[in-house]
Amino acid sequence: MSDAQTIQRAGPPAPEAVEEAWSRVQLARHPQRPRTLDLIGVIFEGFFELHGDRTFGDDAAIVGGPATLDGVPVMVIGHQKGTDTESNILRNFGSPHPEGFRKAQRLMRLADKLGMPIVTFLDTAGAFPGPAAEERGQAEAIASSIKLMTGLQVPIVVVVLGEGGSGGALALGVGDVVLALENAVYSVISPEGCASILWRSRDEARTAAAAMRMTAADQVDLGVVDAIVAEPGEGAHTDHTATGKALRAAIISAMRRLSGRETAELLATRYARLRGLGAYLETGAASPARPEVPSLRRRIGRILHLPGVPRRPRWSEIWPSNDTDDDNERGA
Amino acid sequence: MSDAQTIQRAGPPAPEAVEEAWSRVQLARHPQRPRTLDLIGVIFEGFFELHGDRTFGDDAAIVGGPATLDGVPVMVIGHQKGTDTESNILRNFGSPHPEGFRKAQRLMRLADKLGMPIVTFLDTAGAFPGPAAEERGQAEAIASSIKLMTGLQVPIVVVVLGEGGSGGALALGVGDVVLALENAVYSVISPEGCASILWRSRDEARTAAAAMRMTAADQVDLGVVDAIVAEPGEGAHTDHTATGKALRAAIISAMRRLSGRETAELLATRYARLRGLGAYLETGAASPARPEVPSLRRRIGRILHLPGVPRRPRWSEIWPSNDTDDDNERGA
Amino acid sequence: MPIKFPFSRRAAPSDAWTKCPSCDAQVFNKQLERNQRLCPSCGHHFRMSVGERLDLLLDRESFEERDAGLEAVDRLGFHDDRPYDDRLEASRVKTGLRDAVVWGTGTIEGQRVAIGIFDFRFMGGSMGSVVGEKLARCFETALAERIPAIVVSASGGARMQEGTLALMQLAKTTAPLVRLDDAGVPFIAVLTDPTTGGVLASFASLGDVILAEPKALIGFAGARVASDTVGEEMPEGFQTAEFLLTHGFVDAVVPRPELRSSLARLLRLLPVAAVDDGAQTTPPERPWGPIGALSGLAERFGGAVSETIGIDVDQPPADGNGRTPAAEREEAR
Amino acid sequence: MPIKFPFSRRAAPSDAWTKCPSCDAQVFNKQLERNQRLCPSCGHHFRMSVGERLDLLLDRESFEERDAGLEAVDRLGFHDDRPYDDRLEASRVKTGLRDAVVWGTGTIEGQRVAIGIFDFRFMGGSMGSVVGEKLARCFETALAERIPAIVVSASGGARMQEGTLALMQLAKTTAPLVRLDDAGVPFIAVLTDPTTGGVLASFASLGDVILAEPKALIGFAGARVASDTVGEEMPEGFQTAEFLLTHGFVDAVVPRPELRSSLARLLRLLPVAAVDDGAQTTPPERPWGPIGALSGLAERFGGAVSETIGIDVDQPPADGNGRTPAAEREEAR
Ligand SMILES: [Zn+2]
Ligand SMILES: [Zn+2]
Repeated sequence: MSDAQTIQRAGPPAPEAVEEAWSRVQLARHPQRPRTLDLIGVIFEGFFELHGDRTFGDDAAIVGGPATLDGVPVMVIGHQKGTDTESNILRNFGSPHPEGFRKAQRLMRLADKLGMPIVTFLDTAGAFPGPAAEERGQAEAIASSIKLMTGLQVPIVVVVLGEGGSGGALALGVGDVVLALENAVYSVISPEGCASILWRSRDEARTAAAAMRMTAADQVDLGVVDAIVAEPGEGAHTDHTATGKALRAAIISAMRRLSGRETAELLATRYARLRGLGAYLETGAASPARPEVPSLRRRIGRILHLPGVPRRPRWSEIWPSNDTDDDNERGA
Repeated sequence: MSDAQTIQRAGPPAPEAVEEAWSRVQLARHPQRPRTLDLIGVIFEGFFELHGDRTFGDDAAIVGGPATLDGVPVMVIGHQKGTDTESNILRNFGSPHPEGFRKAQRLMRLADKLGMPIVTFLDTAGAFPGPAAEERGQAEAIASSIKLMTGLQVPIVVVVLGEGGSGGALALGVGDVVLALENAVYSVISPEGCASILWRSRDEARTAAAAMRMTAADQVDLGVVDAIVAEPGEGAHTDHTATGKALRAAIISAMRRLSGRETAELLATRYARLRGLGAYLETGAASPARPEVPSLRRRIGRILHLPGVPRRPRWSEIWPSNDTDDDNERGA
Repeated sequence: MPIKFPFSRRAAPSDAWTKCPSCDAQVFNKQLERNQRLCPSCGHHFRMSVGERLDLLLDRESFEERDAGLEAVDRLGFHDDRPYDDRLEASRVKTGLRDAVVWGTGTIEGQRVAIGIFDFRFMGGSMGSVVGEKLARCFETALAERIPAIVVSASGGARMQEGTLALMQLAKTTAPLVRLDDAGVPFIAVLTDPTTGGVLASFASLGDVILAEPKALIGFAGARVASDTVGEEMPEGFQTAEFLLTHGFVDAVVPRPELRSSLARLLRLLPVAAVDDGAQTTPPERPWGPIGALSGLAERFGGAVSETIGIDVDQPPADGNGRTPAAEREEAR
Repeated sequence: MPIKFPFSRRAAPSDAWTKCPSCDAQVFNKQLERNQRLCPSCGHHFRMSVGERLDLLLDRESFEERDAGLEAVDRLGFHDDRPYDDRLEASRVKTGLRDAVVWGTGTIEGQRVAIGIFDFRFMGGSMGSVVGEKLARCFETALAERIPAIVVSASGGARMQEGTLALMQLAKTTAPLVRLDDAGVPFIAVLTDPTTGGVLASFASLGDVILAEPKALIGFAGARVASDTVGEEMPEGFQTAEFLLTHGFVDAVVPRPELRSSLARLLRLLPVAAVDDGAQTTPPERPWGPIGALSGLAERFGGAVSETIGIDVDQPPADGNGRTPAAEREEAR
């Protein structure tokens, strides 16, 4: 590990860390928090919403269309939560079905065709997990959206507005610059989901939130987010316009920095950014971690198989199955 | 018209032409006629059927996958009719839903990625016209399939096996060489559909079949089909193996001729082939066909509008609406 | 080909009034003309002639028709109860058009476009060789001049009287769209009542943006065919513009009074890609691509930025593996 | 990092027999091993270790592991009821693996591939930084060496203990696939029980061909989550390999005894595109494209053709407009 000072020794999250993380989660989910469409009106001019995936339907949980940013045409795409019960039902609480991601892909391809920069807004608890979404390929839709974004020949600026919820967020979240509002959160699974799997209790969501280090500041520390945009007053919900203006300046700044790049450089840098995310130790060991098989039974079995003759073991002898599988530790 | 001798004076189809056309239609629809999968087994080696459009479903009315042709990997795609009631229900009588065309598109993109030539087989009464197909975008699926094929950077050989039914056939039918079995037919609408619209009676299907000039020989005459492959004996249904062998030779011949082309030439030639299809007269007239407006009322209206002043008329005065629309002549 | 002008087929009274198919109101034709052919009672969108559509959409006197001389030819010798030639001539007389599409160049709020417009009165707006040829030339001109293409459709589909030559127009009108994609030239489809069959199954479904007029009939198969096939009644609103919007195939349903301004907005928001070096095949890095667009972007954004936000995308922090992005970039090459 | 070898956790009798979850039969483990871990009574596909999977799929002694030394790091300091490091160590001890994926190169019926294989026993096959890095290197090697890539997945999804760094592995494992597309290098995904969550929502759904083992659980959200969300029971067979086949997301459900031969057939039928000039970005006309492929084709087809079929694609008959294709081609340039 070359950067050892950033590694923390594991321990249960401290109470103040839990408090901090959970207050951010609450702000990120605040019912008056500005939504994508609220901010589009402040940040851009002339937004023209386009609809439909040209395959199955139009998903109101994702909105998108062209607009201008300081006079320059860009494609804007984002998750859209509702602001009350009725609009939340319409928007499915901001949790897209596959057709939402496929609409986004269509708009991204159009931006790519016309050489328009893309701005995306992330604000979802996650892709909708219902059976209809499964039937229509929720996983495929997210995967192909990620794939498309990694190869688009136009600059992409991503803004985490509120909840950056897992794959459903990342499906709009591959970019050249990733910004986050100060109280936004970003996580691999909802704190409730994480708590119910690892702590076996949804009541431990606060603890899980802290353990996953999901605040915007944590995300900068992890390299997932490039910069934080400060929120006004007590949070973005207190002043949508000021929030939008701050975002506008940040997005323009990011675009300005990207605008000098040639396409090949843009793509190589985006690729390198993704390739660089993660933490691992390169030990240089060339052999498996466990050089000998553990069980006498198996060792005897091997000897019996070719008695007395040294031979290269089969891989299944080096890494045999256990006969029970432990599902407890699977992730989300 | 530069090729005036090929133009025929209009008249009702002669009885012998009706007989000829209808007998071809009957042979093209013969229940024992070899289907795509029957012929794939004779023409290619090692066919590996792939499934699914990665979006919604797997449509058994279209089959496809890689195979080798004389040892060379190619992508094979075709409509698939059934051979009895049960298989016809499974195959929806060879009439695809949108997911069938989207499966074909996926396989074509794979062929394009890997540089594999494509062979398609046309054998459908047409795309399925039911409400579920409409909901999922039957027209979009056909259109995007046509568009994709016009731009694929690999050679495409199209074979009309049986019924080449309208847009549902053309969705697999854009190619560099188009072959047809001797008794295959190809038409813009089924003879029954044409008869019911133009003759106002499905009983006139035989007449409509002749009028539309839908036999393979007619299609060669029109430039839609490049060459005819002779069928054995009384027709392809009498000997599937011999039919397959004849097709195999023809497809290999076509591939051999295409194989020397560079990509740019291949695409330019394919484009030119499509651009050349059609018959029209280029009169060179620069003005609309009717230089003056027909109705006294309108003419007076114009004069009243700007009395005594010569002015350029609005386009709606040159080509005004009628106030009733005549739906009778719309096509299929 | 001589054009005959027979007497009007209708007597004066029926010529002056039209019954609205939506609300049954009797509408004075003069009023329809003044009102963009909208029913004054219920807003029903009556079909428009190509001339009225041009007046609606284009800047005054900006339209220059192209290829007005193309005329259909009866290649098949098609004859049902009368010869195709007779049907053509009747439509020519009725409409003053040579075929079902007029195309040319013009401007919309000053923005130059290549535009093709269907007239449903000409043999049901059916697409034969002339329609296909005109639209292909419209798209090719958009490509050559690097101006957006617009097609306003109103069609029953492919023209049966031209057999498979009509069917092939689906491919002829679609093939140029691949080139528009490669060149970064937008195409906007406007679907009006009705847009069905082979027209919907080709270019009309492939607009970068697809607008539709309210309540327009839009569908692949005739509703009767669909109903016959499955032996059930079609759902309410089946094959309307609104149905297609719900099912993801139309970007917006735009009432006629807003159509011109919507097109103008879209033209401003979806500009032709920036640079053209004239390459025909897909270039390695598309010359019209972000480079050109973004050098303009850099100028635009140059002075207007808060520097307080410390984004340094050229030097993101080294990740846990101690590799800098620059090193990654080297490796990626 | 030292690896401990504790005593076996299980007594001998339970080690020798396993109860089949499908048919409840008690199966002797030795029999399972000899039988590709298929239930002798009902054919149930038990999960396989990475070693067993390698033996099943690859030519004997052809596998060369790469990057065996990569180890996970607790970047977040994650601690639920025990630290992430402890969980890692327990999995290492249990499996003899350093993380949930082993990758390397090898041959299948003589055809060289880059292959990554999940082991579900290692923290539920969850994808953290090591898994993502290994798979990215697997794909990058396939690209560099122009050999097909294969990944056999068995995973509960992203590894929560690595937070968003685990989420980012979805992008890290997907980004190289764009380059494989551009370069004409095939990728085959093999989905085994279970393949869910973030693994299915990235590379595993993006195979040029996707094979799945019978009855394998494959889905995005856990069935319990889905059921909780909509408050209804899931349909029979929901999230099985067969369900995904029906819904268009899997190319074939392949029983384990046929898996190796199916992969071998696919590798022969879907070869890496012919030519590579080493260009990194998308070239104007892909160098590996039909030109190369077809010059080979020309040779193959050279002598075997009947000349009696008079196809002359270079000189189709002039169309009704008197323009020859050659002239059209000129115009198209
Ligand atoms: Zn009315
Ligand atoms: Zn069993």
